[in-house]
Amino acid sequence: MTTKKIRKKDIGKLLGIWSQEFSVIVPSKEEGVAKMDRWDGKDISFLDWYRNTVVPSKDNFLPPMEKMFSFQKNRDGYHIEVPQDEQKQLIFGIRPCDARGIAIIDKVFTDTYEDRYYLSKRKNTILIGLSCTNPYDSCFCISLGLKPTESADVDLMFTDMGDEFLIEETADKGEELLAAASVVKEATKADEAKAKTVKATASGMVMRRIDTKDVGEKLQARFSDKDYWEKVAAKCISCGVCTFLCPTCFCFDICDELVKKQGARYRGWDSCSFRLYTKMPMENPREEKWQRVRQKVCHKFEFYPMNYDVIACTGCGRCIRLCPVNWDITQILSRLPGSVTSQSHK
Amino acid sequence: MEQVLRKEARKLLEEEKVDYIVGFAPGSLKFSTTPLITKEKEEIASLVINPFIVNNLAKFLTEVRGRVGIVAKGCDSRSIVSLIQDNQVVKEDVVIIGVPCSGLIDIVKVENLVGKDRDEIDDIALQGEKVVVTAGGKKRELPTKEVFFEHCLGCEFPTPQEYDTLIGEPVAALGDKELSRKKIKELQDMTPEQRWAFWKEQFRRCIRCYACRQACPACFCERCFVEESQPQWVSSVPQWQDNLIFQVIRNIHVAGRCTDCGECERVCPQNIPLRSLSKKMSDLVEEMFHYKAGIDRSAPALMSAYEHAEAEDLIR
Amino acid sequence: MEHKSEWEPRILGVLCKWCSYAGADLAGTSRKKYPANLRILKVPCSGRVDPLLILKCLRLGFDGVVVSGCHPGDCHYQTGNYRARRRIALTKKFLEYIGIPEERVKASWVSASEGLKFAQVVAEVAKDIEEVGPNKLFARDGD
Amino acid sequence: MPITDTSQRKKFLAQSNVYLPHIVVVDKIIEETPSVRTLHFNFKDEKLRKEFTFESGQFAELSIFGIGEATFCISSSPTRNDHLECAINRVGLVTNAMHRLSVGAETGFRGPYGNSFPLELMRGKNLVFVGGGIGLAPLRSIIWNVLDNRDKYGNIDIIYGARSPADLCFKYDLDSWSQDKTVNMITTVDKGDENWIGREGFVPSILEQVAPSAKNAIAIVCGPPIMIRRTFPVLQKLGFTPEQMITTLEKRMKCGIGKCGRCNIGNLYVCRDGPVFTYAQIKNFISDEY
Repeated sequence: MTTKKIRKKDIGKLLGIWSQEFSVIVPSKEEGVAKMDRWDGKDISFLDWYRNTVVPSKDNFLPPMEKMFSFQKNRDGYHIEVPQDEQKQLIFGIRPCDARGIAIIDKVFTDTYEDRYYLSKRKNTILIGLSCTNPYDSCFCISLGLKPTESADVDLMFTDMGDEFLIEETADKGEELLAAASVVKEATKADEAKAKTVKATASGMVMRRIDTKDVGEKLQARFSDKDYWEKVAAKCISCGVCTFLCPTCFCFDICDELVKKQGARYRGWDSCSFRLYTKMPMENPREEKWQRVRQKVCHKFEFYPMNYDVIACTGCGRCIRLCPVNWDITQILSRLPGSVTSQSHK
Repeated sequence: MEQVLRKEARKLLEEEKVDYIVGFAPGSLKFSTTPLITKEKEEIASLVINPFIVNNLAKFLTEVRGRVGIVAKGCDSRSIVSLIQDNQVVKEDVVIIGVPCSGLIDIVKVENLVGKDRDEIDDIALQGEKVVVTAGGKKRELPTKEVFFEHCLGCEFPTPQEYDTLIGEPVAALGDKELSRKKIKELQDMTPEQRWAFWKEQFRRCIRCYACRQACPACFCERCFVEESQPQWVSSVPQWQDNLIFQVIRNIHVAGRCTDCGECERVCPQNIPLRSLSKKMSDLVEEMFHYKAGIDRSAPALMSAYEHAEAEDLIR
Repeated sequence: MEHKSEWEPRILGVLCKWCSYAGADLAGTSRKKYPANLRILKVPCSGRVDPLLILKCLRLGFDGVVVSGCHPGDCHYQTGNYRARRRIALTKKFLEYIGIPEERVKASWVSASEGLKFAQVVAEVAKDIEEVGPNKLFARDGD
Repeated sequence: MPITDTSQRKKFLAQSNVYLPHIVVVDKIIEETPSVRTLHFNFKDEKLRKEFTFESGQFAELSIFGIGEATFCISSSPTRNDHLECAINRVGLVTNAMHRLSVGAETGFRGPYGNSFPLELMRGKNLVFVGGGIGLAPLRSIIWNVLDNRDKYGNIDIIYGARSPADLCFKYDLDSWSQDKTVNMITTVDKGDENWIGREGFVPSILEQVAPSAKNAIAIVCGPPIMIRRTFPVLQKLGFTPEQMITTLEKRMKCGIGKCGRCNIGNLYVCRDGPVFTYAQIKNFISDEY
């Protein structure tokens, strides 16, 4: 793997070069909410304040709402039109946990049937990672085999070394991206060593842990223990925060709309926390709150690994940080009989 | 205070006056608390009272089966009364452990003022009218008016009006109505077009996670109108038009029930200023019908009553 | 305004079947003139009118909604219109605060014998709505 | 348990976009019960009309444009493929709209999705079909499939029940199966009316009375969840092993292709891994989540 470097103040220039080919997306703030948004062509102040976004970058591929097609009825019947979506985009600053989240949901959207809406955006997007050098106290990525500086799921990885970034070219695409940029220099051995220290420090800052060993088996053993799940679910208020803001949650709903003879089919995020999610006219298999909480936990830590060999959690900590009632997955898992968990927080 | 509370809660469980205690325990994040819903006497020791007891626990009354001893701040106690008025909760099943509350600290305001996130702050201490924040080795004193939630600033009933036991002494209201309605005032000074544009932009950001509805004790419907499919009033995907209708109707539904606990706005992950809707609604209710939510549990609910002469100027 | 020439306001009248609906009928049979673009929704009582209905109709593109029921004291179900009054008055005020011009949502009391009043109310509503123009509140804008 | 070749499943996708429906035209409507009607329909596109194939047990997403999509099993048999049939129980938004359709109406169709009944496994075996209410719809497809190749299978028992005589679906099929000497057809209702001369009683108890032998047999069960839950213990009592019991499940679905998330039972998705399952596959979850 080759490494390069760039001065922090030149980031704007690099983004400028990329904007010629891509729609460049960077961390930004709207009404105090950190999100990934179209770069305005100037502002790189996010380098100072950015830790992570509220909504993970999955929304660039699976937006909260998207039009699947529009339809119209003419004299000779229905006609369907699919919106074209071929814009090339480049996301700068995605954190390793969110990049891993995308890699995890890729599996669903390519399984058996390709999901064109997701994959067309996915294939047209370059992911440029930014090492997480100031993880939150709610982060536990280390437990999921991920480092806050992991470069496996991005095309280029940037690591903050103070006045400069070290750039790792992790994919062929990455190399091409830097070819034309004169602001990018070769990194030295000393730079690499410096970055290594930064990375080690970052990993050391992730304090929270979960015990993932045999977690699937442990959950399976608990599956029918209603008392256990009722206790676990007691304070949950069944909102969609933890699922909507989870980098590995992908559930969606499909809904038609017809206003003034203009019809369209949309899809939008859905959540297993909602009672309606599984409701059928005569029956609801997950009517009770504890059943829905169980589904959420088991899906991530038991079922998803059974289907796709990976735990559907990246330890980003959003579900802890943003939960209205501070429902904490790390506490839940640590209470599973047989779990060893060291937590260092208040 | 906490000791008195724990003793009281333990007694309620031991004397089998209640099946559950609903209160606050320390959260797993700095400067946070989490609802504690328990039958276990051993867990009573973790009950806390501090300026971070943000949740409106009345929410849990409609779902916990059995008699409940519930820790209630001023706004929570009003929500409980409102639930009793609506026949959602039976008074005999509830023991209200009143906790006078002189205001809660909005951690987001602190974060913005000191330029650090919650986990980067070392200490936050409430000292009289000041909040002392220690971060990065530096101490900063902030007036409570700058760090309390806006709904706390304008709170009229910081001490529960309805309680079975009161922990500690009643406290005085901050009563800064103006500061508490700053955003509403700004909106009212706009033209209707500007206001519409404002809300349209706000609801464009809504992702319909329903945290606002789920956190709200006044939202106790078994099935919310947004979940109706025949007819389907609003789309299930977050189009701004439907997001806006959802929120407007939600506010009309909780009119006369909203006690300005501010939870809807606090829990919104997209920072939509929802209290500027709910507070305006309670102001309208008071102005037009001289009604305050959750004050008198024997009074009929706002929408199930009427006066012969009211709002006559609005309808020809 | 330019749009006035080709555009005529589309209005929904939500009418109580005991009074205002009959009033509308009377207006028709006695050939009182009122705007033709009024669609009528008959309801059993003004007390049945859900604010959601008003918003949904605006969402679907109606330029205005007028709710009409029996005069206070005359409700077929004794108190339905008193309850309606609370709800509709509050809704009107709240919608105004959101930024929906008050011209778009109107309420009136029209008895079965007030054909003329009905025609006047609708004409006034139509005139007010013409002032504020077509309802583009919920229009899709490239979302 | 053989699952349909997945490449086969992808064959009829519209322009490589799984979510785009084909247009089908309703050409006949049969009112089965006060709340159930069967739509006979065919593709508007000539080519699809000729080439479309599916297997018994598979399902499709039908849509009414502007209202939405819902999941239906294909209730006709692939051995009689001049048109497709779906039985529609009027329960929700989409199904109500489907009950307002008339002949000639256009609707959307995506599919076929899911796996199918294991014909290979069933060959040469005695077959016991247990159905309740509209649960006969998927069974009907496989029953006709089997009857059209009668010599490949052993004894056939069909035990079918509904709440009342008026709720019996596919009465024309029930008649023709009763008249078929190679089929043991048993019809029951929970509660009969004054004209009812047949059996009365819940399906599981009638099954216990009829007591088909488990030897060299396969039982295929479909009906309301409560019936399915109560039928399995009876079959076990009769000596059926979990591998010999097959069911087809219904869950709320949106995508039909294993993405939208809601139809899982444990790690299995009813749309992707089913809807046909052996009891062995789902027995760990069935009492809890189904």
